[in-house]
Amino acid sequence: MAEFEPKIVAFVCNWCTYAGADLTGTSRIKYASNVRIVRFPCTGRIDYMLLVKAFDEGADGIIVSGCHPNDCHYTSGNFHARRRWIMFRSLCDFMGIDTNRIKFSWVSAAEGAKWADIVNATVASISELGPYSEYRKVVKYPEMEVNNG
Amino acid sequence: MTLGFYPGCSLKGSSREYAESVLAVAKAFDIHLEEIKDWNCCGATAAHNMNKELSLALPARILSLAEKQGLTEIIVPCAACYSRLTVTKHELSENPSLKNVVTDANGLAYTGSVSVLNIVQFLDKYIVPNLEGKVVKPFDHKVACYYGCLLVRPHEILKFDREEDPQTLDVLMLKAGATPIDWAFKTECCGAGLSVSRTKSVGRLSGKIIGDAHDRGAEAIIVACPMCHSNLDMRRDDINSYLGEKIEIPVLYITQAIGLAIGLDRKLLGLQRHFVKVTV
Amino acid sequence: MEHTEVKVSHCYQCGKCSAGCPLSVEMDYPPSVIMRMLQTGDPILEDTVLRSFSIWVCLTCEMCFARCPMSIDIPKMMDFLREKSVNEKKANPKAKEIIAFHRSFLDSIKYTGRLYEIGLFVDYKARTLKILDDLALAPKMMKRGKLNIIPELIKDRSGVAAIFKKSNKKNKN
Amino acid sequence: MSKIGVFVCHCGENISATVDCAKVAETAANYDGVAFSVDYKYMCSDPGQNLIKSAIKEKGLDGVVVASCSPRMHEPTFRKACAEAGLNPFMCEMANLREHCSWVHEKGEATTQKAIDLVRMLVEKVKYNHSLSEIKVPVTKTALVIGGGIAGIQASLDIANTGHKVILIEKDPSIGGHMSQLSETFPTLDCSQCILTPRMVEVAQHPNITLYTYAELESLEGFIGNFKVKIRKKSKSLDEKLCTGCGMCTTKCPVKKIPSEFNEGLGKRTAIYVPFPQAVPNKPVIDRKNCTYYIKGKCKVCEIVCPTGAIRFDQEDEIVEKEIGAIVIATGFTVKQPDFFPEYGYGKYADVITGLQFERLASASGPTLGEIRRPSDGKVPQKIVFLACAGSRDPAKGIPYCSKICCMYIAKHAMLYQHKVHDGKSYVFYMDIRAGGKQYEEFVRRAIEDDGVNYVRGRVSKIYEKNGKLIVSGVDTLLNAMPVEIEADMVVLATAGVANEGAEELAQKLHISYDPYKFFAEAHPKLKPVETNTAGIFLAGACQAPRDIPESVAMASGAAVKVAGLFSQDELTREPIIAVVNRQAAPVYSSCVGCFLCVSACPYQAIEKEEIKNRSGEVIKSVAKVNPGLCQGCGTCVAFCRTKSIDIQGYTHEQMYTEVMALLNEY
Amino acid sequence: MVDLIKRAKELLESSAVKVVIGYEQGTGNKTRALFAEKAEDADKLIFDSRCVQNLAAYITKKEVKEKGKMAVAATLPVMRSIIQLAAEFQVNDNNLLVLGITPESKLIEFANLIEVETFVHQYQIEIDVRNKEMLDKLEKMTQSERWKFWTDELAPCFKCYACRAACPMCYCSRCTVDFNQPQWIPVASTELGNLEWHMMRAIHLTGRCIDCDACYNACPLSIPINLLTKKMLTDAKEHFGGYQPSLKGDHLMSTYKPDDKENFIQ
Repeated sequence: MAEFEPKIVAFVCNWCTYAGADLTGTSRIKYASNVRIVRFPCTGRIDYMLLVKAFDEGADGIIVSGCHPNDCHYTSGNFHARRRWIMFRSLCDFMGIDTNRIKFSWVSAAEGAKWADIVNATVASISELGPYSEYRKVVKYPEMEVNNG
Repeated sequence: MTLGFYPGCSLKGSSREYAESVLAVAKAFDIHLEEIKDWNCCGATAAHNMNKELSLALPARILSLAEKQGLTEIIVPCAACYSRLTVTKHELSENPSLKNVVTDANGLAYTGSVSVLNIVQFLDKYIVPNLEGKVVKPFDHKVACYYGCLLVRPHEILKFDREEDPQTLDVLMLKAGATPIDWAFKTECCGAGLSVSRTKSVGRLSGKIIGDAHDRGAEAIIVACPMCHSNLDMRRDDINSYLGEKIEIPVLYITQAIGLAIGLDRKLLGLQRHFVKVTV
Repeated sequence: MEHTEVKVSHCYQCGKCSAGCPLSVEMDYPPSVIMRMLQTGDPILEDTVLRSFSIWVCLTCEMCFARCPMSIDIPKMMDFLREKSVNEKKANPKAKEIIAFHRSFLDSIKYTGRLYEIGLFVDYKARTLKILDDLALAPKMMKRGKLNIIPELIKDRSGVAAIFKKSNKKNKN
Repeated sequence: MSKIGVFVCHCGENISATVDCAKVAETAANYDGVAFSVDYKYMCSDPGQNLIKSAIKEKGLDGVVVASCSPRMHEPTFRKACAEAGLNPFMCEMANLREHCSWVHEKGEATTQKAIDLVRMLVEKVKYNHSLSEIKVPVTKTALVIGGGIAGIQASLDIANTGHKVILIEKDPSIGGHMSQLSETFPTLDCSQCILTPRMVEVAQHPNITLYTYAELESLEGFIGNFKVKIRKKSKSLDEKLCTGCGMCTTKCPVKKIPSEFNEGLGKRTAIYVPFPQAVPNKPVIDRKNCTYYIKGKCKVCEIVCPTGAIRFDQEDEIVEKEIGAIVIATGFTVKQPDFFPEYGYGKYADVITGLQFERLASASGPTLGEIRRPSDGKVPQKIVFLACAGSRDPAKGIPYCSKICCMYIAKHAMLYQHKVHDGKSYVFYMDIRAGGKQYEEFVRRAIEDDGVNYVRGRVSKIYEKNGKLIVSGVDTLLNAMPVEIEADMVVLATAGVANEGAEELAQKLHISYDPYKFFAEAHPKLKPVETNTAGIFLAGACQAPRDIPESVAMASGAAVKVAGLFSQDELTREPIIAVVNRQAAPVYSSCVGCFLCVSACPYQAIEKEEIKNRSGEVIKSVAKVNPGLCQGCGTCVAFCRTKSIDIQGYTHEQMYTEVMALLNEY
Repeated sequence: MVDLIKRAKELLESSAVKVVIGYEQGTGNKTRALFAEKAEDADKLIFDSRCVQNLAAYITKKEVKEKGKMAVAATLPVMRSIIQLAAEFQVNDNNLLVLGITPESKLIEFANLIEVETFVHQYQIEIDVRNKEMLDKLEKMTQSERWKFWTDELAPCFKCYACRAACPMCYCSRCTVDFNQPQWIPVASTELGNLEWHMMRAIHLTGRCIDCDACYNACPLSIPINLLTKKMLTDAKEHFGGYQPSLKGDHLMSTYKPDDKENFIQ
């Protein structure tokens, strides 16, 4: 069979990580193409349910990334996000969701290289872990898949 | 009224006049001080210099005994004992595991319910309210109130008076009719633990204290700690040889001074036991 | 060092402790220097500290702690160092008398439960052979009734002895 | 069925080199709702834009996805293009095929597939876009400057000189602030008042500046461009129009022994007083706490001697209301007093003084006319000790930070002392010398090398008085902590610079945040140093952190430009990317249950309670409401709302959800 | 509780309150909520160890609110809920009087919610030993074991929402599960739907749940969903110094500290 290509969704804030990823581009740093970036105004906006949804719909891994502490464009969005992540991540872990598949990071607008590293590292580790079939198993209702798309 | 009483070793020996004066003053105000039965030494500096656990276990035993005896408040005239007991209380409440270790070593129950009063707190709480009427011979002298280390430090734990330039003794003496002087060595160390082993240091440290008090015209030094007293009084020869002059300022325990003010007999207050003749 | 929870790393060498320390002049290394030596984490310097005289001259008068801008509990560290120094047999020779005194003191308590001053003196002198020092003092004290000929004994001496035994398990002094 | 246009850009070779743009366009053409799909060499070029415009017109597109470079680059461009073609600009989204795809991946299937996915995501998203109109907020072109120190003065003048109105309020009777108290200024040693007073006069005479001294902010309402402020003009007991500032009253006032604030208590003033000779305005106020008339009910000497009858004993505080467009806070700082230092005698030694007091002693206009004389007996100190970090960098005293200005002014003080007392000896106890600044290090070296100031590295443990001398005991940490004991005649404490009394209250009035030390918080530590996180309110000078004069002035000008920029437009247009709390028909009104957790989450205090009342005016329900003027659109509240009652325009639940779904389902 | 009945009667007679909410004997050995609107109803009031239902769940209900000012016989958990509800502006002194029942089953009436808060703050929220052990057990499992545990436990759930109904904090007029644009939580009680529903519940209750176990007690299948909130509670303690409902409104999850510690963000 063809080599497993993990599907990875990145939830990033507009001001730091999205810009950082732009810089990766302008500096022509190459990285794995498995990642798809979804742009949010701020990590504070990122709804934890959306992460769960990503797994539902077949993501094998997730990257969540925003401004470093104290650098938030909105001063405290990332602080709020961090608190939420701490609890959310622990709950996921407690419920048996594989938290190795969710990578949280701070990537500033200046850290183009770091972004590439994060993506590559994630792709590598997720490839290790393989498809998230364990989760996929409970998603048994493709026929009634509620896709508002 | 009856209150718990922990004299500590010095008050049974080298500074018995302190004990005598404390009891005398208490008596004069109809307060009975009930000694903790079969109390032991608090371990003083020696213990915590050599062995932390021991330095907590010894005071803990005392507190446990007091609890057993149903005492809720104990008067601890010796500043060193006061410090050890208070610190122990603090450490044990902060650190439960230590508490277990200690209670295990002691084989006695410890809840930490007993509150520990130093001499000044005792006087403030039980004597001062009725003092005014009883002052028959105002202690009309310029006095230097000397607090030493253990009464005020560490402030975080003792939470007594203020760390620098404390006032409680001065206020007390004012009420006893004295004129407390403002001086610089209220809380400098007298040499305490080194009394025997490094007499020279004591000469120097206590020397500075006596010297400053003298220079500022003090007629008596008021203390609340047997160690301070023995250093400033019994070590006067070493002090004078350090200062190179003969200074004869007497050193009185706060309770002796108050005792005098309320007209108690000098012998009762053990003034005759001092090395430096009490002229005031 | 760590378990003392004394935050040595917080020291920024302002020297206020040494400035306030009544005994720093008698020390081979003033408190702030001791702190610096410990900060380095260099085993040789730590050894030097444990062998230093400073830790024994320290009277734990707490002045340093009281004034330390970083609230570093130096006295607590000193206690710890002294204990360690003794346990590792590194105590500074010059500290002989001081340690001797502490030991005599503790022994006195160990056997009588309370401090027996004559006993203390005799024992101390035995340990230090400083027979002549303070000889003048004793009689004067006696005269003023400041010394008990017979030690005060507490009933539960075994209890106190037990405390010593238990708490000495780790530290053989 | 939506009609979406997809425009795939080659960006010359930049995208097409690794992405098969034609294929992307073809694939997109087959998505439901896509009415038009094309690839082109340069979408951002005029022909490219025209391609989009004409497609919008001809195909009647209701949504556009431009697949090209980063939206951070060209989103404005393409949204403008759409608008010009009559499509709401917020119906246009961009897929980032360049920075996030073609530039970072090798040529090949996977890369093209990613490009396809990215386009797909945005096509699906754009289906849920809504026409949004930019938020327009009118701007009142009057600025309020709070605080008449050098920062406030600079800000006022800069704003006024751009032709806008400024209201400057100062709590004291005169403007000038701390700078007016200084003797000379580092590193040039030019006289502080000589450079300051002209500015003060300029403020007073500037046609665009209204100056309220002896006045404080009472309350603030509204938002950027539209603040309403109430200002309390404390009664001066004086009719300023009649007063000529002749000074009769102050010379005749019988109460002469009041410690002068301006001289930091080293000089005296009268009950009716002008703080200092060059005061602006140079008109007196009556200090009611100390005036015999207000205490005993008789005296009125000033009234009797006043040639113009300007005294008004019955005058009351006046509240003036103003409409304001922007606010600059320049309330400055204050210094800890010696009584803050137990080990230095709780302030009981007259000759242990603060740096600010030393400034007054050294100042030609000061109580000693510039001669260094010690307060206790007026003697010229032969030995003087300066203590750096008195309170600063002292967590135990609750001040962990570095006050920044002390190292420099101590060097200055020591220098001035040496210049004035040639045979005197000066010592500086310091921990580190922080002289980062143009000509600063050189200045400190001069003090040490040319003026022979003795710098001792170590903190002083204790100061006490002994026969007229101050015994200063410290150590030299560079000499194995060797004790250094100095018998000084005078000690100057470089006491920590701290936030003003009442800084907290002011911050709360202004809805701005402050740090643990009550200094006001900037909106961004690096990129928004003069903004606060409340739009339209700016910071200048030492109210934000201890600052020296050049920094304060620079900040003030910075803040002024921000205000001028704001005032350069009649209406503020802001991207409508803001949160909105849903509203529904009665009896529900809104799915919001009014738990107001969002209020505590919002970094901008932009969420208010709205009480929904029935006809008879009683409250049926109170729900959250977002103030579009204050909301910055971070969306933090959105993620918090359990009932999903708040949504953020441009990044709605539906949009984001769909975007994620789209990308995964298409794999 | 004689004095409770007595007090309830007074309140109703003087119509200081319109309704007193307490417990009454239910069918079998069960107790149920009593809404006494007339003095004589008050005689039905009982209180004993069986009264564990969290009555705070009723005070936000529209029908109850409409009756006018209410008094609630409130055990410690109920008082905690009330404080949290007050912090979320759902109740206040004007519409609620608290008849406290101390852990020692003493009646104690409070003049206002501030007093209730002070009382409540004397007690830390402690997770009972049995559940602690359960938590430890789960934490010791491997991730897949936990996954299995929960998918098995949650499989039978048929989304009756009894947990939601019983929870005082689930007073929202529109729950996320009823939200369908987009459909966050699948309506059907599939494994996934159940997982997401209970995960969302746990998150929404973080920093609000006072650990009364009402949800668990209400669950017809006794699914240990309360473990989820308990886990959140212990984490709150570990990371943010614990949770205690407070009128200050310094909500655990809508506030933050710049120095919040974590070890997983790169």
